[in-house]
Amino acid sequence: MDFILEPLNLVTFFPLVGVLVLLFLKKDQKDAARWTALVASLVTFAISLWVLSQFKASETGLQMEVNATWFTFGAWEIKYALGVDGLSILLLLLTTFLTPISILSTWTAVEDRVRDFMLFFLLLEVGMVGVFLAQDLFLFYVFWEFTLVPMYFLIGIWGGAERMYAAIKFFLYTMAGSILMLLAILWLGNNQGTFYVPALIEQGGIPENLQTWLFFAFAAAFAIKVPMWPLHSWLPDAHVQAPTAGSVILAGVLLKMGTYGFLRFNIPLFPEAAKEWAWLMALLAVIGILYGAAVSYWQKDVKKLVAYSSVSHLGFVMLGLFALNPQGIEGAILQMVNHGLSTGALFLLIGVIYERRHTREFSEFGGLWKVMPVYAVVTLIVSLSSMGLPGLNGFVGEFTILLGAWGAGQEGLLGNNGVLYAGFAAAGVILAAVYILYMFGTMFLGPLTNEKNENLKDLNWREVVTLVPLLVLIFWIGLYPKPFFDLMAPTVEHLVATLGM
Amino acid sequence: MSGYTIEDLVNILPIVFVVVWALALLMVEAFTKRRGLTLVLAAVGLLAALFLTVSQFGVETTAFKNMLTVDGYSLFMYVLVLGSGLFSIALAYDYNKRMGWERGEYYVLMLFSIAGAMLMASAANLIVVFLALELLSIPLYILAAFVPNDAASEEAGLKYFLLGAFAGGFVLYGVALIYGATGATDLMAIVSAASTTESPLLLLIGAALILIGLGFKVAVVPFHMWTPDVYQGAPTPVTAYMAVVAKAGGFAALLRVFIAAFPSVSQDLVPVLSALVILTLVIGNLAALAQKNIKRMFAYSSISHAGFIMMAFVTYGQADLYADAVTSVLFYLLAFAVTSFGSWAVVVALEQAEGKGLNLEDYAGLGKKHPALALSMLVFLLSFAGVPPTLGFGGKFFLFRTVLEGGYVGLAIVGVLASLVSAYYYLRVVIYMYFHDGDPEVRSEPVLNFVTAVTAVGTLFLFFMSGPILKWAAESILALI
Amino acid sequence: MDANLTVFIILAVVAIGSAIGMLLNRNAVYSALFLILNFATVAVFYIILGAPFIAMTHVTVYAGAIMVLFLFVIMLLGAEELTGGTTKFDWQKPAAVVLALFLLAELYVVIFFRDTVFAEFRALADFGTPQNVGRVLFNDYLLPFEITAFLLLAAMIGAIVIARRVRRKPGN
Amino acid sequence: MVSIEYYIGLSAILFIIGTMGVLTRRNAIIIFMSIELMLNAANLLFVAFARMFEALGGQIFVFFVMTVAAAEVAVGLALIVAVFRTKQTINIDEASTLKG
Amino acid sequence: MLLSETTTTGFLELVPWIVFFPVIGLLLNIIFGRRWGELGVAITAVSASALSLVVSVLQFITLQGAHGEAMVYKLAEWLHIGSFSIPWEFRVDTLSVTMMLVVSGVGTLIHLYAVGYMHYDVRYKGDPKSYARFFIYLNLFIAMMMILVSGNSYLMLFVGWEGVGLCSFLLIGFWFTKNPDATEGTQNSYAAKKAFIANRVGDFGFLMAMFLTFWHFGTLSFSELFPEVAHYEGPESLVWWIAGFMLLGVTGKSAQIPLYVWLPDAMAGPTPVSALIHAATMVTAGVYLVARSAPVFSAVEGVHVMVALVGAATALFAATIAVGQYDIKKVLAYSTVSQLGFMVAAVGMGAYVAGMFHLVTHAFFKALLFLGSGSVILAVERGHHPLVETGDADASHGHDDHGHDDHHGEVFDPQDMRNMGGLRKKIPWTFWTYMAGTLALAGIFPFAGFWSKDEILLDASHFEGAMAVYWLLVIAAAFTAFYMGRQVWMVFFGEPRHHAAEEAKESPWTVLLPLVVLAILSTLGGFMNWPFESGLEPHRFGHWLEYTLKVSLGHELHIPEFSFSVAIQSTLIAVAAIFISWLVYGRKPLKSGQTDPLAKALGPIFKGMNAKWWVDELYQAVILTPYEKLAKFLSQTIDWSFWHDWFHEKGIRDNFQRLANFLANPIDMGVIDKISYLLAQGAQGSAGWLSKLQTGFVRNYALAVFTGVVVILGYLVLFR
Repeated sequence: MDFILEPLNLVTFFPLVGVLVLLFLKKDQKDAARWTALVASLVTFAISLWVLSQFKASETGLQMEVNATWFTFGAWEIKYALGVDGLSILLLLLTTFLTPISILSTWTAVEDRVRDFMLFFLLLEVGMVGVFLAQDLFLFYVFWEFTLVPMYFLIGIWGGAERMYAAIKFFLYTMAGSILMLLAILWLGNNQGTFYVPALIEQGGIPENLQTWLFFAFAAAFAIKVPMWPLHSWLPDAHVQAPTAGSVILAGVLLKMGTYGFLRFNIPLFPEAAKEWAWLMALLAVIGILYGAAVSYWQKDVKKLVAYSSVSHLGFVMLGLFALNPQGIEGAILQMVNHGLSTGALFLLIGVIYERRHTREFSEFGGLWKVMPVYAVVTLIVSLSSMGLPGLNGFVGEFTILLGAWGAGQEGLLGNNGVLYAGFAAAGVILAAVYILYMFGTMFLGPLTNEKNENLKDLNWREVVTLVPLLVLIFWIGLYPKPFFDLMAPTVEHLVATLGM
Repeated sequence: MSGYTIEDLVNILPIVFVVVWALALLMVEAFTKRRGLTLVLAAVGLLAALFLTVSQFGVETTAFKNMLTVDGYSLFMYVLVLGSGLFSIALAYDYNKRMGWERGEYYVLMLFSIAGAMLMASAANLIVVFLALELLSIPLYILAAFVPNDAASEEAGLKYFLLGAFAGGFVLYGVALIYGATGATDLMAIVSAASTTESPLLLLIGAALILIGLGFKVAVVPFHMWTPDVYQGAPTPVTAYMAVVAKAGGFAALLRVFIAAFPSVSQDLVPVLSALVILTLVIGNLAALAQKNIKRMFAYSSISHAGFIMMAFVTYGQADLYADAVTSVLFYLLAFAVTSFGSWAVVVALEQAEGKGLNLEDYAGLGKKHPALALSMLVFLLSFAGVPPTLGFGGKFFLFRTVLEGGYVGLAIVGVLASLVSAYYYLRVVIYMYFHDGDPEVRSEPVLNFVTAVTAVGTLFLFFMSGPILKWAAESILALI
Repeated sequence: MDANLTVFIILAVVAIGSAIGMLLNRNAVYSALFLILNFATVAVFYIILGAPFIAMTHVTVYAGAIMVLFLFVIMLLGAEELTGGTTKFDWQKPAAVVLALFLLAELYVVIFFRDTVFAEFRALADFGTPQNVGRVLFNDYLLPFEITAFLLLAAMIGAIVIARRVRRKPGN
Repeated sequence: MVSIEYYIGLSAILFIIGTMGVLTRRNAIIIFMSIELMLNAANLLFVAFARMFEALGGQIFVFFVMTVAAAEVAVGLALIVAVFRTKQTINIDEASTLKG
Repeated sequence: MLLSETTTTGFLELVPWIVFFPVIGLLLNIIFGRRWGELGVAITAVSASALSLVVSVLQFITLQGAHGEAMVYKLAEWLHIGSFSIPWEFRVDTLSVTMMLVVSGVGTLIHLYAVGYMHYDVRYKGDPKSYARFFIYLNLFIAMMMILVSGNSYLMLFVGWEGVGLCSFLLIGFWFTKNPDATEGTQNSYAAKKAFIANRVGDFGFLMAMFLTFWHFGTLSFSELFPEVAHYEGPESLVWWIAGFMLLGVTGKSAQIPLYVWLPDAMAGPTPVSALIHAATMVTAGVYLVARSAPVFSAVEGVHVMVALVGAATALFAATIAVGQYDIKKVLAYSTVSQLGFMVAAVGMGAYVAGMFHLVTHAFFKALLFLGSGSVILAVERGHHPLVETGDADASHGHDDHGHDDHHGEVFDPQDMRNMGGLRKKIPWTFWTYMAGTLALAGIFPFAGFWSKDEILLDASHFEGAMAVYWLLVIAAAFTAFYMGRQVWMVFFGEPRHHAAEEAKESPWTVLLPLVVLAILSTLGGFMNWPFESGLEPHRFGHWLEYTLKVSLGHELHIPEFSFSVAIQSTLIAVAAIFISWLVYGRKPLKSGQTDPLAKALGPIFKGMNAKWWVDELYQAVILTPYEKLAKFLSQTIDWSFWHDWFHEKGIRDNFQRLANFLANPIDMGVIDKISYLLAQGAQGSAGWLSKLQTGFVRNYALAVFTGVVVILGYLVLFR
């Protein structure tokens, strides 16, 4: 019993309670299903806040660790090990925070098979939280792969016209990557004799050339998930086809699993390879930033634009991570959260207009500010945060990342004149302004041309409720990010120290 | 009858029991008119045998002058085979009535072939291997052709029979060559003679021929071609039974014979085995992609699973590794058995008379109309595809691990790619079930639902119980090395 | 030349000839008869090789029982000549022949051209007499013997099941 | 006495002929007979080796093979008859409805 | 040098309120704006701005008490990452307080002005509801500008820097459904985007500069940075880079070549915005930045020349364009660009005092001119829509009825000087105040502009970096005088060229009061830096700033002696220019419909001036179009057609499926039969059986098995 009541066990598996309840509901009890899911996810969020209250920011190691032997096989011991530290606490909160919001956003959007939808959604939450908490490679892989299944259905059943294609593509691409990781995991298990991540980091001692191989085996899985250029091709399909809530979670959390993977495994496990190949990662990241920004600018579909903008934003995150210095990494972690908030909010907003007009074509809109002022203002704020306007969350992340990247470049980590990486990335900030303003301008400014839009309803209370928390955080992080940095700073600095940078 | 004691019988009590029970059933069938009684009795008998087996855990001995070995390994196989027998009887319970060929001999024959499979698991002499193989197969030939006046079923039976006999000829010739090379058919004698033989090539060729013969039974490419046709033609419960027990028996014999008798040739065989594995994985998986008929699809998928198991078998020669290899194979077989029976149960639930309800289209809308059934099917498919948290994933995980331990990275990569491909066609079923609208007709029968539920829960639950299972499997290594 | 060899060659020629006859003959009945002849010659080899008991069983079981059964079935079905289904694979035959020759070559390489050493035959008294065979059979090979019993039983049941079809009843 | 290689060679030839029969003939019964021929080739081998090793194991094996053969014949012929009942032919090529 | 601990801090604690008051104001208006109606909104906004003015004054007093010693007030920790730490600090020194006063002072006046102006404007534009929105933006701007000028680190400065950019975006796009000529359209929103993006380009430079600074000096805080820079002995290239990037930022914000293009379009915003943001305060942020970073720019010789040349060139270039404009606000816009050129040139030369001095005076008279022009436009608009006077409620309604149908049939543009003329009598107050502004801008003694511009020219004449600067500025000054003359003649003199001009009405007092105040300031403002030893206290402003500058520079800055030669020279040039403008426009005023006499005289040159030397078109062709093409190419061709469709779909998926189908149907036969098929070819050289390939035949299966046997055995026999 005590074991079950371990905070991390609770926060991971509590949604299953909701799942159980859902299983006993009838197909047509839609509201019951909605409320069950909402309550379950809210309680989970509460638990995660409890975890936060227990969390000691000053410590660098794992906290509240749950560590039991799952089973042994031959020479191995496979552990059931959960733990939270500065690297994961924020992402844990982000997950538990976004889930209820997404659920709330589907209140009227999803009418078909509500129960199943909620069921998959809660399962998805279990998987995501597990990914961020698992400290044993085997366990991690289990959660990692498990998240595929519910997302597959969320896209495939409640998605758009091309949903099956998108769902399969999503499933196969991510699985293709993770399977190489599986081999690497097995290799580690064989040659290092354990799957327990802290132990692996502790003993280290993987020869350089092998590190490179393993590094890329892991990177394959994570880079596809992130997605890093040029492995991003599944993203637009998945996003455009997924239902609003799906997009929110996909952009908000699932993509972070990739970057988190780099941070949690690639860098500490294979420090030599990480240093050796940082330039490559940074290069791809920068290409992603510019490429994503440029491509977004030409989209005809709002959701696609945001999808591509994710490629650009996560490029920043990757750049920060592989700056391998405190500024870069902390900025990256914060930027993961920021992207979760901003892009999540953007998808929510797109969902709002889509629910009203059932189209996302730019050509259909224009001058919406006139009819939906509140909606317009909220969108403006979120867009600005996503293009990194100072005073909003996006800026803090991007600035620290660029600062870190520049430093890394200057200290020669990224090869000679490595500062160029930061330079070009910063240029991405300009392009971000270009496509964001293009989006905002074409949708909200200019005269109200399309008469279909003339009597659109502005945000209703439920939509406001879903958005306000996001806005609060957007401002909070933008104006006073210190508490967020304090949560991760010691861990990150310790990590950097162990890298010997 | 000199030199034999009751001990010999006691040691192989489960087998003896099954056979005797089969005879008894024959009598019952002959002298009662009551349909279905035999079925219940058969189930009872299998349960009892299962019980006997469990009571024998820990026994390590030989019987009948080293003809048979009883050890953890064979006992594990007994459990697997007997369990499979129970499941397939459960599948047949309503099916045969529904299809109208309810006959007691069905179960008698099944019991005989179960005995054959059990014998294969503990055979310590090539003669016994050969005979057990036949005892396993001959009832299967008949069961495959069991449907009266049904061209497909008869054709399946005939094909299976002719090809089986053909392959049997090779096995026999191989045994003959081995006998020629070592002058023995007893595994222990062979392994001791193998070191001193003057004609190693003869031994090698013989071993290869046996490998081919058993490879035919477990459906390894290119000896697999009978599989899809027979699986399609045979009555579904029989197919399910074949898919699991024939494989289990075949691999049981393969592992024991090769590990016990032919470690010397393992290095020479590695390329051959690798080639077979790769062919099997590639062809099995890719061929499955284009199937419209679910039974054929599962046939190909079972072929690919044979390929996976073979992967672990490649490493059998490494003395420090064969234990792990055996463990992972046993685990994989278990996972395959549970998952496979579950999926076949679903197939049975949807099958209509005259082979209707067997196409993928017939699964459209299952997710909406019968969520529970669809959900369990989903679990099975995910397990087949090796997606956590399912038994299938565990099986693949430990399998790949063994392969990597053996240093066959290339094979492992092929393996993972293959499992990726497999995901593709398993997903197609999921798509039909959930993303297409349709109105599938489903037989909701208590026994069937029970099987589905049990296997579905098992597929998930046992994964989390991997610990004990692995422990058990790991203890079940062959005693006679 | 050596009498034994002469005998062997003659017999071998007969065996192979009859086998080929079986293989090539269009008429199933003749094929069966050729096969019987072949079996007979093989039985003679058995005797030469000091296995009288096996030879006898061979003749009784094969030539006596099995082949008769074959002939019986052929007659019963009236299937001396094959009907229907013109062959669809002209290449099957040549392919088969080529492959078969390959296999033969392989086997011969193994037997004659590689380090495969066989002991020479020595003259033996009463080797493989029924008594000896029986003794060994029931001392060492009791279990296989039992298995064969069940094997035959299973086969018998099977044959009956297949042969004695019940009319199909529609499912409940 | 003739040396054993001759016997092995002979059995090999018979075996090959048997396989050829299986591969080339379309008459189910003849295919079946060819299989029997293959078994015989193996038997010949056993007997020869038994003679070489002066051990009876080989001969015993032959004995069992015969019983197995008998069993197979019973089943096999039954199947053929059954197929003939439905298809009115024992042309194995006719049994090709299951495919794909 | 956190002297705040040592010296008496006076009202220092209040300094955050220069930001908080406006923020409170805008929050109040967001929440209650709709309920309160215009009056409430106006009071809230104006008082918010006024209060921050009060606080600024208090800071001024505090600073006096502290003898100009810089003080730092730490509000909170903002960022702290590894070695990188940015507190949220307010810096109170003479430089920043000067800016605070200008911003809040002019800001308050313009708030007041807007109260009246917007009352009408929202009605002409047919959207009375957006009254509150306007003041919310305005307050937001004050807050951001205050952050900009009071921040104690580059990062804080940058926050304000981008913040004001946002406000300018919002305010330029205030009438986002319209075109500058008040027709429905997207030009305004386009202008807003243009402004934002152009500024972003500058910000990029700023960012780069910050990174360089941080990673070489380990801090972004002024207090810690400048001492290090003051005696910096590193490679010169570094300073060049930092200064260069910073200059890029300056050109963005202060509308210098090459990024000035956004400012003229920014006139799409309502006039008070043009006055406050795009003349008086925001655009001077660049100048402030250079002055603030004086140590950086002074650290290496030569950097000065770069900056000064950019400034001077802009000054002249923009002045020429101003000559060719008809839109009253466009003229002022280019004049602003040109004047900013003066300031940048000044601070670039190291004449920080002169630069800041001109900044202040310019704030006065340019704000005055814009407000004046606004008053003119307002007057004309009211002349054009008589029935607006009947009341506010149905104003927009009436506006909708008549739209912009004009008696001459074409769209009426109230800002086109060709539609004006003879307004002198209609709107006297506006006229006289406007004159004050004009003379100040033209640099006529004794108006404020004279003193400040003179000081710049004085420094330029001493500037040993490049004499070109001096001459560029002088010529620019001449042009300035000319186009202002031209404007005055065209607007106020001659006869009305349009019925709207005839019926023009004087503006309400809220509009006029600021005009008067600013007129006084632009008349007398010059005396704050009295250059002579006798009379007033000399160089008051100079010494005031010196407190800060000498500390940051680490040495006294020399203030050049007043030179009559320069003064008289410039004055003469100005007068002459005005005289020429009288010759062209004043002597025989324009008739309606008559083309500009200058156009005849100069021909193509005038066309060039009028067309802004086609710079926008150039940028369109060189930058925007290529980027759009690239984006289109990347997204449509590379990413979608090639990467997504061709590579992933065709390349991976289709081939995968094709393979699958081939292998499955008929794999069993397919592949394996092919092998035997080839063998068969060897045996019987005939072909074409492949078509007969069938499946389901036992013989084939057997053959497959057999093939396997043969191959495996063959392998073993041959290779073992």
